[in-house]
Amino acid sequence: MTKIAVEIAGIKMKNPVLAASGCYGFGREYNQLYDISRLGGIMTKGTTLEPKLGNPTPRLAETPAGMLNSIGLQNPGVDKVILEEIPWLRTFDVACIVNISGYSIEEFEIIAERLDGVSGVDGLEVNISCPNVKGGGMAFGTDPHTAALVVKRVKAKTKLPLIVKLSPNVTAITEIAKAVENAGADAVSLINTLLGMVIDIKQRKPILANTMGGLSGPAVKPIAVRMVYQVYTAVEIPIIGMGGITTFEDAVEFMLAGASAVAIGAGNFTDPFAPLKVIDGLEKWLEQEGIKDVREIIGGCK
Amino acid sequence: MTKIAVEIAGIKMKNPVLAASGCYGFGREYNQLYDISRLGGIMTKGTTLEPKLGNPTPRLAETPAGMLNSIGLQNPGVDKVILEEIPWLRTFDVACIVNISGYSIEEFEIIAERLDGVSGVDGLEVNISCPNVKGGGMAFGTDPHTAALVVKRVKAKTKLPLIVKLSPNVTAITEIAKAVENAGADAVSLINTLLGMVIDIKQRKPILANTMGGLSGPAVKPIAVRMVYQVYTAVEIPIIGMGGITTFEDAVEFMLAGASAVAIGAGNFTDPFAPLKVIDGLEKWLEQEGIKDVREIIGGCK
Amino acid sequence: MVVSIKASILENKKILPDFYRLKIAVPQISKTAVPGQFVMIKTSSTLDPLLRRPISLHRINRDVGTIELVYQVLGKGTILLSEMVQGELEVMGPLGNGFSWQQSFKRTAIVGGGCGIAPLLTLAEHLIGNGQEVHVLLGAQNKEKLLNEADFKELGCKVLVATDNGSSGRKGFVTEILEELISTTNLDQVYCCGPLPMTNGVIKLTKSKMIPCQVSLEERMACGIGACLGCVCQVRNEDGTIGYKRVCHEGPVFNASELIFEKD
Amino acid sequence: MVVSIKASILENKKILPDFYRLKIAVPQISKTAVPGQFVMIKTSSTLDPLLRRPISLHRINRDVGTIELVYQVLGKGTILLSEMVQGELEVMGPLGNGFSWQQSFKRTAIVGGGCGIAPLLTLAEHLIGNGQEVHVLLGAQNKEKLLNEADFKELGCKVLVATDNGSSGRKGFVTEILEELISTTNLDQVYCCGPLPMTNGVIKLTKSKMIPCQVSLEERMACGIGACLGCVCQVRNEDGTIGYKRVCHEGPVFNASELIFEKD
Ligand SMILES: Cc1cc2nc3c(=O)[nH]c(=O)nc-3n(C[C@H](O)[C@H](O)[C@H](O)COP(=O)(O)OP(=O)(O)OC[C@H]3O[C@@H](n4cnc5c(N)ncnc54)[C@H](O)[C@@H]3O)c2cc1C
Ligand SMILES: Cc1cc2nc3c(=O)[nH]c(=O)nc-3n(C[C@H](O)[C@H](O)[C@H](O)COP(=O)(O)OP(=O)(O)OC[C@H]3O[C@@H](n4cnc5c(N)ncnc54)[C@H](O)[C@@H]3O)c2cc1C
Ligand SMILES: Cc1cc2nc3c(=O)[nH]c(=O)nc-3n(C[C@H](O)[C@H](O)[C@H](O)COP(=O)(O)O)c2cc1C
Ligand SMILES: Cc1cc2nc3c(=O)[nH]c(=O)nc-3n(C[C@H](O)[C@H](O)[C@H](O)COP(=O)(O)O)c2cc1C
Ligand code: FES
Ligand code: FES
Repeated sequence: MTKIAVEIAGIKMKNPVLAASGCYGFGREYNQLYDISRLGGIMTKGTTLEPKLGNPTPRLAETPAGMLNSIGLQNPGVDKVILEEIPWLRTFDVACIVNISGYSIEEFEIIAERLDGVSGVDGLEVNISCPNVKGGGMAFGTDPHTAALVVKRVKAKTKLPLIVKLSPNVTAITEIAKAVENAGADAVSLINTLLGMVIDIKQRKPILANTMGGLSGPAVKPIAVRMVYQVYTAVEIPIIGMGGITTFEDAVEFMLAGASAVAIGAGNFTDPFAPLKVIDGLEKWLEQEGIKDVREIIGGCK
Repeated sequence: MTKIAVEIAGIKMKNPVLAASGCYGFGREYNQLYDISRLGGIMTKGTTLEPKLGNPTPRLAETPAGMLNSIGLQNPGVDKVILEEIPWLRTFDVACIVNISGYSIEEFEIIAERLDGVSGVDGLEVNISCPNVKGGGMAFGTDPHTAALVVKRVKAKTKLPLIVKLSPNVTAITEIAKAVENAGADAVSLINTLLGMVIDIKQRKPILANTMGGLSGPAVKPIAVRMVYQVYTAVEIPIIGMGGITTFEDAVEFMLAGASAVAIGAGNFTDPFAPLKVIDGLEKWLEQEGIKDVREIIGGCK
Repeated sequence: MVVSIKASILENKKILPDFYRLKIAVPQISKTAVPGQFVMIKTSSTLDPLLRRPISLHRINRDVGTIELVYQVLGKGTILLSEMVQGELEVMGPLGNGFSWQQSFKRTAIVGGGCGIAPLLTLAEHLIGNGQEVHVLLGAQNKEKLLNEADFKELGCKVLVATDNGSSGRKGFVTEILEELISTTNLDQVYCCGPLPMTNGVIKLTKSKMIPCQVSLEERMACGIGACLGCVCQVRNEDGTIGYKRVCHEGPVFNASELIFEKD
Repeated sequence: MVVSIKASILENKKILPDFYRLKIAVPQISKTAVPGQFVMIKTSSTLDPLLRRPISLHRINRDVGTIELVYQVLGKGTILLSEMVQGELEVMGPLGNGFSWQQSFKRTAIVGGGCGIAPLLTLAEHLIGNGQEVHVLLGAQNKEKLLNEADFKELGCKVLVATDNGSSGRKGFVTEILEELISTTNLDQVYCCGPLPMTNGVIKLTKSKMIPCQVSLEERMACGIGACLGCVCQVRNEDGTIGYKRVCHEGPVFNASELIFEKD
């Protein structure tokens, strides 16, 4: 029997396939289609201190083999998440990683504090890379010093493992990765979305009400794989890789590049069963290749 | 009659559609299929001081709606280009912009000097953004100070208009654009390719012999449009926009974002007639929209 | 229950210059679907286009386990869809909340415009089945883009038509006909699906006359199931604050009273 | 002259479990094409896959203005290609430099392996037409993957086969047969197209026996016409230095003598 369980920053997962933040809500919707406990883990919708309405619509635009979103962190706020979402999610045998976003370092601290010790929360994904919010968001993740500062301060407020989510909109992703590692990050996840824009030529204005949005989906996969590969050589902490995964082959590619687990975002939209197909495909492939433990392929790209 | 002629940094073009550097050689090959003087301009293959063999193969990999290349600036060197390519290209009524690359600032200077005053050369595209050469290439284009220095020094060596080609692999493209404008650039062109990677899961190694390569094609278009839009608000000099253009709609999108002209790279591979279709489509669209001069749409995105 | 499965194409036929009718065998969806719900359709086996396309249910043939969709060919996805002549396609549904009615309704009006007419046929069928007098007001640019006039008549609806150029029915807007109808007839409910200006007009009119109105909205969608928060529309919460609801999940059908339109 | 045009699909048929034969009407290409040249085929109307696929000419039917291609279904592009049953597809060609021969040639051998056999049929036809004795040595994994044995025989070639598992012909490598042939027969020229290890073997063998050899190479291609410098292979220049030639333009057929293989 091939082993596909992994452990990342102390978080145990029955397989290395997660749902990416913001693409899976808190799991309720996809649970209509299949038992979400089949996944290795769920990274929740970005959670902020206060409830957020997010950006005006249109919030979505399709691009060649990709999509832009400018949701802008619509969410009910951390207290409601703790009260209404976590207790439900806790009933499933699936790692629950709460994705958190702050508009200031203090906000990050308070959210982390509130989630610390909440039963059912297995870890925090610290989003220092959201391109869709003004004053904060991505700005935290494009400068190594600020990124490190956020991590250090959040780390002090919680015993939960911290997975720091990196922005691809930077000149040197390895610098940011090293900075957050040194600041105490237990793992990194990458990539968040690339800043992009689509113009409606009939209307002569951007399709997105917010002008720009975050690009994700298969279009960005080569960039994501490259960044995972670079970060793998730069840091010791584990990596959760994402960006354009739709098939098990994509997942293997990320793991060979250095990811210890992968997350699926836009891929859920193309095929709601994508995560399950990735898990099954991965398991079969490992068997075919005679690999006894999925962890053997992590960073296996020569 | 709709006017589609443009002038960029003093270079007159009968239409705003160019062939992007490295995707069109020096025009000989595509001239077998159609008269290349139908284009507004040709940006030649990257030219270095010495002849270059480039990188080992495989140099190409396909990606979702895109492609990676790691050609590595294979070219016959500036002297041979002046002797064998320019005299041929000069016989066509098409703007000839020589794309130049140096491994040091001195090399940039010498190449620029040699091309200065060569009959048939209308301008230089200074490539400070090639991801496929070690020691130089992209490194020049990811730091505003170095970028500015290259431009200042090259500017002193030639009276030819300088179009500076920007790298998208940066945190703040507007900073680089402003720096090269202040240093004397007559125009900017963007985007060059994004650093990417594809892994062959059977072989467990990168498809490209050079490990990483430059991503281009429709996949990157939303990023390119966003960068053109940002740069347009940051500088006064004209912009040549590129990145994933395959249709006239794409070209219009770039011009609305702020480009005064556009270039087609990978689009030639999908359809060798893509540049002609873009020119014809653009002209028809302008007529339908009742726009008398293509220049009216530049930066027209509200 | 929502499913996502492969369904056999039984028919995919051009019914008007820009419109196709697609019939697929998918008992798992027709079994529970109600008028106003929609499906998300995968239009390509490649990664371009990436997203599924939302299309409303045009007919729900529960007895034979099929559904019919009517779609306008507009861009990439619908062009590819129109080229699928046989085989299977992947479809997820039934999605969202549909139209609702009460046993007590006597007289209702359905207002449809453009491709917004498509989801209203199965609604009309259900209302007629419920024993109501159903007035159907259809609007289109011209005769060639007018969907389903005959089908509504066949069901026994009272059909009135307006086209922009007068090539069929009255020259003008369907809202004008609605205004006349309201002034002469007592309506229990108005149902509306169509382009935004039309929907806006219908909402204003029904509001001013205090007639309950349900509208079906469109928004760009990614997941179609409520997870991505891409497709929201503004609503007034019960406490008076402004909030967002998901068109794909709480909608696409909303009570006009709860919606906030920007140009209110 | 190279053209890029739409061509009607006349036939697209499975001829072996993994192989299809595609016949298209394209007189502009068949008019000037020679054996060993190839075409670039657009396999999708969408942007994925982005690049055209290089496929060699399998038959050139100049009289009726058609060409035939034989391709193996491997990935995205060839899967899509195999699904095109009718209509038109975009094709650019004829591309590259083909095989060459001299009137004086008496006896030649053609060595093909896997899908590398495909371009050799039209070559054999031309060589036979030139009055030569043509030995054809075919290699494949197994019987089910062995292309065109009967076709070569029909042309009047002397055909010998080797398969990895012995399911047809000799169990072993085609290079072994070539070695025997060379030891018994005077060959003016060897032509070779197949997987790299086979090509390597054939080059070594012919080099050691001083028999001129032409090989057709494969490399990943983007433009297919010589503009992007993506598809190069290493050659020894006349002055002894190492250089690159474009497989799509100076190739795909090269004299073995000029090639440098990494594991030489
Ligand atoms: C709930 C719902 C039900 C619908 N029912 C029908 C129907 O029954 N018949 C019908 O003809 N059309 C219907 N539409 C509109 C239909 O979804 C779009 O016309 C279609 O998605 C356009 O796709 P395309 O590939 O042709 O266009 P493209 O322009 O290539 O599409 C690009 C992207 O924009 C989205 N998009 C484009 N137009 C619309 C639109 N009007 N609404 C939402 N997203 C859009 C597409 O889904 C895609 O993601 C419905 C839309 C929604 C939201
Ligand atoms: C000059 C030339 C002639 C050829 N003639 C034939 C022929 O007659 N019959 C035949 O079956 N095959 C032939 N091939 C190989 C054929 O081009 C590939 O099998 C095909 O491109 C694979 O495409 P895909 O979409 O199925 O695979 P994918 O793996 O999806 O292709 C991904 C990318 O890699 C490229 N690629 C993959 N395999 C190869 C390969 N072996 N050589 C070059 N590029 C490759 C594709 O073109 C594409 O750009 C030829 C190749 C070349 C260079
Ligand atoms: C609709 C949407 C919403 C997203 N919301 C968040 C979010 O709230 N927090 C976050 O860290 N990332 C968010 N992301 C980014 C994804 O988690 C993921 O990093 C990115 O989409 C790349 O993966 P993909 O290509 O598989 O989609 C969102 C992405 C999408 C498409
Ligand atoms: C095969 C290939 C070779 C290239 N060579 C060069 C080059 O020599 N110099 C340069 O400045 N850009 C080079 N580029 C980048 C293109 O000029 C262009 O900036 C980029 O590909 C984005 O445009 P596209 O998406 O239309 O291809 C090359 C691109 C490709 C695909
Ligand atoms: S489309 Fe994702 S929430 Fe509605
Ligand atoms: S494929 Fe472009 S040079 Fe050969």
